Amino acid sequence: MIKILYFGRLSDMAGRRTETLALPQGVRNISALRAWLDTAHDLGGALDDPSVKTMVDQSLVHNDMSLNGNEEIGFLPPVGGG
Amino acid sequence: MIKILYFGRLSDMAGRRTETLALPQGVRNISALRAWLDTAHDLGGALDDPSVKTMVDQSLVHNDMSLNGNEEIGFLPPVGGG
Amino acid sequence: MITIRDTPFKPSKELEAFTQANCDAGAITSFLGQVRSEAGKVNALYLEQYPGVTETGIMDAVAKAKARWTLTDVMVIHRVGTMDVGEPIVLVAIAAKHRRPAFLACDYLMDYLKTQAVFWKRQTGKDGSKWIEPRTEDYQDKKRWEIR
Amino acid sequence: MITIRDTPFKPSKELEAFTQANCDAGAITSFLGQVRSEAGKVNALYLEQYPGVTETGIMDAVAKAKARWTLTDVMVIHRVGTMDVGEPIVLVAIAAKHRRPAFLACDYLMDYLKTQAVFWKRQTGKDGSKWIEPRTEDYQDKKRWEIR
Repeated sequence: MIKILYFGRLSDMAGRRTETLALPQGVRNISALRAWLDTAHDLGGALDDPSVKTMVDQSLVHNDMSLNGNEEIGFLPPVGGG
Repeated sequence: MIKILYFGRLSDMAGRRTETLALPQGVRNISALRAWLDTAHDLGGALDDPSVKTMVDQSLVHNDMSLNGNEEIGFLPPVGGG
Repeated sequence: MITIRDTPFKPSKELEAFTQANCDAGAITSFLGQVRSEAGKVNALYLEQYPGVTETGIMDAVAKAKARWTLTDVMVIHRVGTMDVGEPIVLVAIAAKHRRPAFLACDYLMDYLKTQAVFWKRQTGKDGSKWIEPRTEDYQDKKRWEIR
Repeated sequence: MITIRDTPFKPSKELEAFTQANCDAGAITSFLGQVRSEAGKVNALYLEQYPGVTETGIMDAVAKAKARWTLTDVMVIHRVGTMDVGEPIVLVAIAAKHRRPAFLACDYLMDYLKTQAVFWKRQTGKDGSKWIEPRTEDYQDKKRWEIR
């Protein structure tokens, strides 16, 4: 199963902070998963915004990447604490 | 009466931190007082060292200055706290 | 020591323990960030972390600071969850032999925490709730540390 | 608030009061200087002031910092007299809306205190007693603030 984590404003948009799903049919990589989630939750392209970073198993991925269906995927809008 | 204050290493050299005296005969200004005190306490010119600052009534004096015999005179080696 | 916690902490207590553990350090700098009311406009601040990722990132920044300056000890305490106005958000303390590295490392870590640490902030006030992202100045401050 | 005192103080207690008085400040920086043992070479530090002159000088430096940066509050506590190893010598705390002025003002005041404040320091250790004057680095640090 794939575990998806939405952070910051993305959790408001997706209406959830986390979800677990099987890799949807025909979805084999990050870019396809982003597109699939965007449609499923009506995100208006928010996951493809250049300010949103993607982590696979807690590591940043900058390019596309194939998925085996057992990853933890995090979508991170601009960060900042303090 | 003149009140003299020796700070830092100058108090060790003069053997005192403070002294009160009448203006010695013939001494009418700071430079003459410095010379007089240097001889009196055997300071080897320490009060004339360029690193030593002189305060008259708690204000720095950079040049010579005449005295009326009722001042507070401080001799300050290089300062620094913290 | 790096702590990310979802309950309030008392900066004076934490600093006292840090100071006692580093009583021979000579110089101790600290930064405390508190929730500002913005003239009554803010009621609360909510901070979210990515558990694991956030802490690893801070550990990394602390290691970089220790590589760059000679430091005796570093403490970072960061709140997550909901905080009221006036509550501490972050406390960074640096112990070093001299004051220059202690100031620089504290400043550096705060710039990291403001712009790169993996936190998201939501501010709640009389105008409702909104996510807030770093200010342009924060990114400029961070750039000062880049080695050219 | 500027305090010159000849008895020990507890930095955590002073910082707590300062923080409480400035709970809406957003950013609070602090610097604490403690007597270092220098690997057992130092037993005690003695600090002398010029009563009146020393305090006026610090007040002046605080006024300059307030003119230069937007600060909410400033606290300076400086010990005089004899201090043992590990005892606090100086505590400077700055409260401001944002962190940059808070860091800069704290740094600036420490440079003033190290090189220009009217104090004299005598260190006592196993090699006897000697007056110590600012290091070359201290004067260089101070120069950073001169407006060219």
